[in-house]
Amino acid sequence: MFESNIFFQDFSGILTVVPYTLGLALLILILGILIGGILTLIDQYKIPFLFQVAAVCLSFLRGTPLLVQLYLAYYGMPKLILFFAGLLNFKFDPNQFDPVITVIVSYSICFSAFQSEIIRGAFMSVSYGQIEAAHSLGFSSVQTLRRIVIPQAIIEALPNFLNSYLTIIKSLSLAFMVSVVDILAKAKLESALNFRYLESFAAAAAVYWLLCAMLTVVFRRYEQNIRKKA
Amino acid sequence: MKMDFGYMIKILPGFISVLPLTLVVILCSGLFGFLLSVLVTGIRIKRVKIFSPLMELYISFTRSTPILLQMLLVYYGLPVVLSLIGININNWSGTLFAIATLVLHNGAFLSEILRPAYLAVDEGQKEAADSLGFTSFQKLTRIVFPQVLPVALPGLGNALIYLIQDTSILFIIGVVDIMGTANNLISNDFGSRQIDVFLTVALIYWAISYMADKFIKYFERKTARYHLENGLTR
Amino acid sequence: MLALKNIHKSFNDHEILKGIDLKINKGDVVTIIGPSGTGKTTLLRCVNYLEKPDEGEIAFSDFQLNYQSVKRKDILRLRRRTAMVFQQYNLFKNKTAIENVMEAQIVVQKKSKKAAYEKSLEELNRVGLADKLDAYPSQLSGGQQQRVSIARALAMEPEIILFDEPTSALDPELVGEVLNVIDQIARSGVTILLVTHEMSFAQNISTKIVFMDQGKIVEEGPPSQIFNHSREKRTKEFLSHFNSNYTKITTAK
Amino acid sequence: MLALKNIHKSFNDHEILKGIDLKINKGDVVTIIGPSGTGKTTLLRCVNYLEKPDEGEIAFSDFQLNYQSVKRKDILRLRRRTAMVFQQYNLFKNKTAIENVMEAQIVVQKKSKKAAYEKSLEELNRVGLADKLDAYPSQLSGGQQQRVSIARALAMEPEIILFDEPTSALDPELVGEVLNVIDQIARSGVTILLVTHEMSFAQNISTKIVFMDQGKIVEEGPPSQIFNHSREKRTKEFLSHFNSNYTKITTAK
Amino acid sequence: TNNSSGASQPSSASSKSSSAKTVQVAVPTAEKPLSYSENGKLTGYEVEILRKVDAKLKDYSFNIQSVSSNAQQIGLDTGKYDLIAEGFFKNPVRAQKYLIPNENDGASLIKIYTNDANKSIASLSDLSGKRLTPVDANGGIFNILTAYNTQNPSKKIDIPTSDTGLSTADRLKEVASGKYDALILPSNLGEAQIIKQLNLKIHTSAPVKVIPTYFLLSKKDEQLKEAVDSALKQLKSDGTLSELSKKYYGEDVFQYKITN
Ligand SMILES: Nc1ncnc2c1ncn2[C@@H]1O[C@H](COP(=O)(O)OP(=O)(O)OP(=O)(O)O)[C@@H](O)[C@H]1O
Ligand SMILES: Nc1ncnc2c1ncn2[C@@H]1O[C@H](COP(=O)(O)OP(=O)(O)OP(=O)(O)O)[C@@H](O)[C@H]1O
Ligand SMILES: [Mg+2]
Ligand SMILES: [Mg+2]
Repeated sequence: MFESNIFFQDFSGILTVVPYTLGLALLILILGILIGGILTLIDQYKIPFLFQVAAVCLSFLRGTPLLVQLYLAYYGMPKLILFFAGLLNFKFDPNQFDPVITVIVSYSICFSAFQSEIIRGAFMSVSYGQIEAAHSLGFSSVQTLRRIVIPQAIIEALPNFLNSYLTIIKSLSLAFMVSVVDILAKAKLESALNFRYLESFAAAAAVYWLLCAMLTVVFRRYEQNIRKKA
Repeated sequence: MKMDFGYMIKILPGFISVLPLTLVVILCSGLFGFLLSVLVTGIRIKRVKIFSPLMELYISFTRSTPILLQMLLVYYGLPVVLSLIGININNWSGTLFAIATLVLHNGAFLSEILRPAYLAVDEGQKEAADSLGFTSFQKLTRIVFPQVLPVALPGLGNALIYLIQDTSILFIIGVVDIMGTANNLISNDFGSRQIDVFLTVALIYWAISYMADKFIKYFERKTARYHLENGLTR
Repeated sequence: MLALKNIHKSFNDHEILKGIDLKINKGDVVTIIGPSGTGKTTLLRCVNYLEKPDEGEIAFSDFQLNYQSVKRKDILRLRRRTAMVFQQYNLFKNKTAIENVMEAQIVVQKKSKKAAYEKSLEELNRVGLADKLDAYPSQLSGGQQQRVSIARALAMEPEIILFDEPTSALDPELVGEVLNVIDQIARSGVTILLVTHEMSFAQNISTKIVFMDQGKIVEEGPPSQIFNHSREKRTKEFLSHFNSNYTKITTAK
Repeated sequence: MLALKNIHKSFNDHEILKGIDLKINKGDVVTIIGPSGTGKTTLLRCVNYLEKPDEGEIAFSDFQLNYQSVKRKDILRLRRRTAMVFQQYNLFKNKTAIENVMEAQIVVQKKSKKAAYEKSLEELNRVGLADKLDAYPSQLSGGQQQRVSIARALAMEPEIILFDEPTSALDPELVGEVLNVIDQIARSGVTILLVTHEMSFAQNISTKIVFMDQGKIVEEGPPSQIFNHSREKRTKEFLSHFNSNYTKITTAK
Repeated sequence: TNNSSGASQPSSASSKSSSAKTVQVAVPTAEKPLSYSENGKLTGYEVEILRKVDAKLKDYSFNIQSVSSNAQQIGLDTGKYDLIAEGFFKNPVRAQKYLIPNENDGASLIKIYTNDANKSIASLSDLSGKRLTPVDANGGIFNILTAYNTQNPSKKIDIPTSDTGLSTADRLKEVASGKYDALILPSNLGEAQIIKQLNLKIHTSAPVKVIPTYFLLSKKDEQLKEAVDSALKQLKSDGTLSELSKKYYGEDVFQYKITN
């Protein structure tokens, strides 16, 4: 029932999309962290108006399925860009719009909500005395954040960022809806030709598992490295 | 993107009617998943021989594979495995399989939240209980667990939100839940009003998640009185 | 009443306690002094079995416990007859002051809630905290926390209370209030084993001073002997360090 | 050199500082004493602008800052001329001892790495920590951490250093080493504003003692006057508390 | 929501022999008109045929349940299901893995849908160099196009793929708007209705392929296959199938000649 040579064939086929998947997920992770960081700062410093807007956005992004968000972005985004392009008077052909961009933008925004929670937790782990010490030495707020708070917070945040990275990698399987081929999509394509679903899904599971194990080792090593110093 | 509010209101009752099913699934899998994760965490912290490495394996697998795959594995694999030891679960309903998947998934996922929270509890607290003559079980339930909770709550909150969205795996095995109702609606007029359906779905999930957030925040407030905080501002 | 016999303890092949023998009689107030890193804390923790000694015996009048053949039940029995007051208080953070005192009475001694409540009230009164019953540890000052932790120990009616540097984590102004409470307990006839750096307090309160150095008891005797007519060179040397140019003065009520 | 004029500060409608005026001359060592909760810490924090006063003025010889019309730039300028040493040290956890001292020189004073390194080495030498350059705070004892934090303040060459109970978080045995360092700095001519409970230390080191109570300065003057010939009843009363039956003795090298 | 658990009532139990064997049958959940639920009841072309077949077989009793299409075939592989139906095409790998009845239960008319600018497209070879809407990787079109490409290396079609998720209506709109040049799909997915309903400017080609569709059975049950075959044969000759086709597809798919 289970043909191992087909399994290995699928496995090596799936490996070819791994770099692309990893890269895409990394880009989304980084963008998500940047957006999430900004949302956290808005929330922490209670910047008027923006603070309320951010709260509603965060709740919506967290509360609705990614699939739905992706779908709305797929139709909404070209129209939105078209609208702004019209305002700014430059040409934009929505028919040439690459769905990968839709995926990157909608995923980054969606996951920024979760990153924001992680970053908030990490900031909470930095004691306020550290910030006062920097202020008393004449650091500006930005200098304090960049040189003192972030290096300390990142240690706490790192394991959670790895979790997010794994979640993003897995969630990219939804992006096949708009033709972006990731690991699971590749598995489906492999089985579409040979009708061997069991083998291809098993191969996909193996690839995911392998990736997770490797990433965990890499992250843990890095975390121990920086934790030693604190 | 034109929105047809009249249509959205028309399809709402269909969603409301499957809401109890979804809520039951959330409740059962949340509760039993949590209990399983406590067990798993205990095994890992006590470093129980043989079981502890098995749990690590289970967690790394669950963390790394999409829940869709886990669903298929449980739905098709579990009956095969259990039939080997003479248990027949082929007459289980799809809902039970979905709950089983979610319980297994959350058992691993929550354990990764509980373990660091446990380690964050001050060693002195455990020693104080020891010195007063508490048994291990008394120490765990009366002292340690109430202190793990506030630390773990934000993570548990995130997990609950994920769980709510993960209930859509029900539809993979043909149980009609919110996502299933949506798919039926979309299929029945060949997708010409998919946007309206998805917007309705978004609103419903948002409402459930909002309530879940409130539920978690309630516990956060309750535990806040003995939970000291750091942070960017004060 | 309590006798330690030949207690040995090593950490990572490094011997910290090198055979300690110590007798404590009912009503005694025994104070251990000595340089940092000598093993004072470790000894106290062994008495409560928070640390498992490698060798040795602990004996109550009616009950013996040998560390080499110890059972879970024995440990619980030992712990129910001793009580520890920690340097860092270690109050249960999720319980109010009175709940902290009640908890072990209910859980360990199986008292009724009402009985536990009354006993706790009495003990909190004794340490002067009757007005802070419902405060959480985070809402109490260091001195107040330490007093709750003393009340928690007292409420168990242990045969002996162990104090490990009960004032060293306190602001100077709070030291006085805790020392006063301990003084009063000592006067009421409770048996006490205490580690402290407050020499003059030790001198005032103790019936016996034990000077430890490098894992051994160097000298023991009544305060007057140790502080004024010490027989050992090492003891004299140690006590001479405590004559500095900066004398710290603490409040007391 | 530094003058505080009419500083007011309230928390939640509760007035903590009720108009403080204080003059400090170059080279002065001014010590603030007073009961707990009086606003000593709050006053020190206002001088460094970690707390924003509601009213009042702070004046250097060439630079004035009024709290009602303050700009971001002024705050930074003020902070660069003052330096604070915290009770809890607050060393940057992610930096080694020498990095802690270098950091602000590089970031705030825009010094070259080399110049910062040399200055830091000099200051760490001064506090006797030349052999701990590359240790992280977690690897240092409390007294060592407090000395690094003093070096960090000194390296900024501030016109005045503010100390808030620099020894009260230390184990009694470590107090001496920090007091010695402060003593030595005071002798070298640095201007110091200090809050402490170490009365005998205050008496030895200060050029001026300020006694605060309930948000006001009750009395100020040279140590001999305050400690021995105090004019105010409240001051005498407070100082009488510091004659207790338990005298705490600390080590010093 | 009685279809939710997937189990539908064993049909017309009275006509069954007492030892009737239960056959686990899986159909897709929401694929109108093949199989979908209406007012909470499972229906559709495949479902109705299965019910008719079930009624004809005395020794078998069908338990029809709905699952997602991915899950269907895995279930057949692992032995959870005995028979699945989703308009499957026949191909060598399937023939080797499963039992396929001799009788088809329907036919799939592959048509090309184009916008004004591309209305000249009438065959597969015309698609070369055109922008095709992404093809469902789980469907038979993907295989037809790949097969075409291997046979016509000189006039290859560029085959983009995607998951199911975007509906036929969405895809047709994308063709009408000019985002894509053409859409190729079996005609039985409601296209005619959508085009009319949304008033889209879409040209529909004549069938470029007419492909018979089959049930797939697990290898172990040769007898069931024969029983199903004879039932299908009867249903074809008495016109039942043509009638169902008209009801669900709007035309009799059996009128076209099978191409291959
Ligand atoms: N868990 C442990 N693992 C390894 N070494 C330990 C452990 N606990 C204590 N030690 C070592 O044992 C020695 C004695 O420690 P102990 O805390 O008993 O000293 P102490 O006399 O209480 O000193 P102090 O007056 O500073 O509290 C120290 O050198 C310490 O480093
Ligand atoms: N951020 C704050 N919010 C509200 N009240 C505060 C705040 N900071 C200080 N206080 C209050 O102001 C009063 C003075 O506090 P402060 O810390 O200045 O006293 P202190 O003289 O330094 O006392 P101690 O000797 O105990 O350190 C106290 O009653 C305190 O509760
Ligand atoms: Mg000790
Ligand atoms: Mg203060």
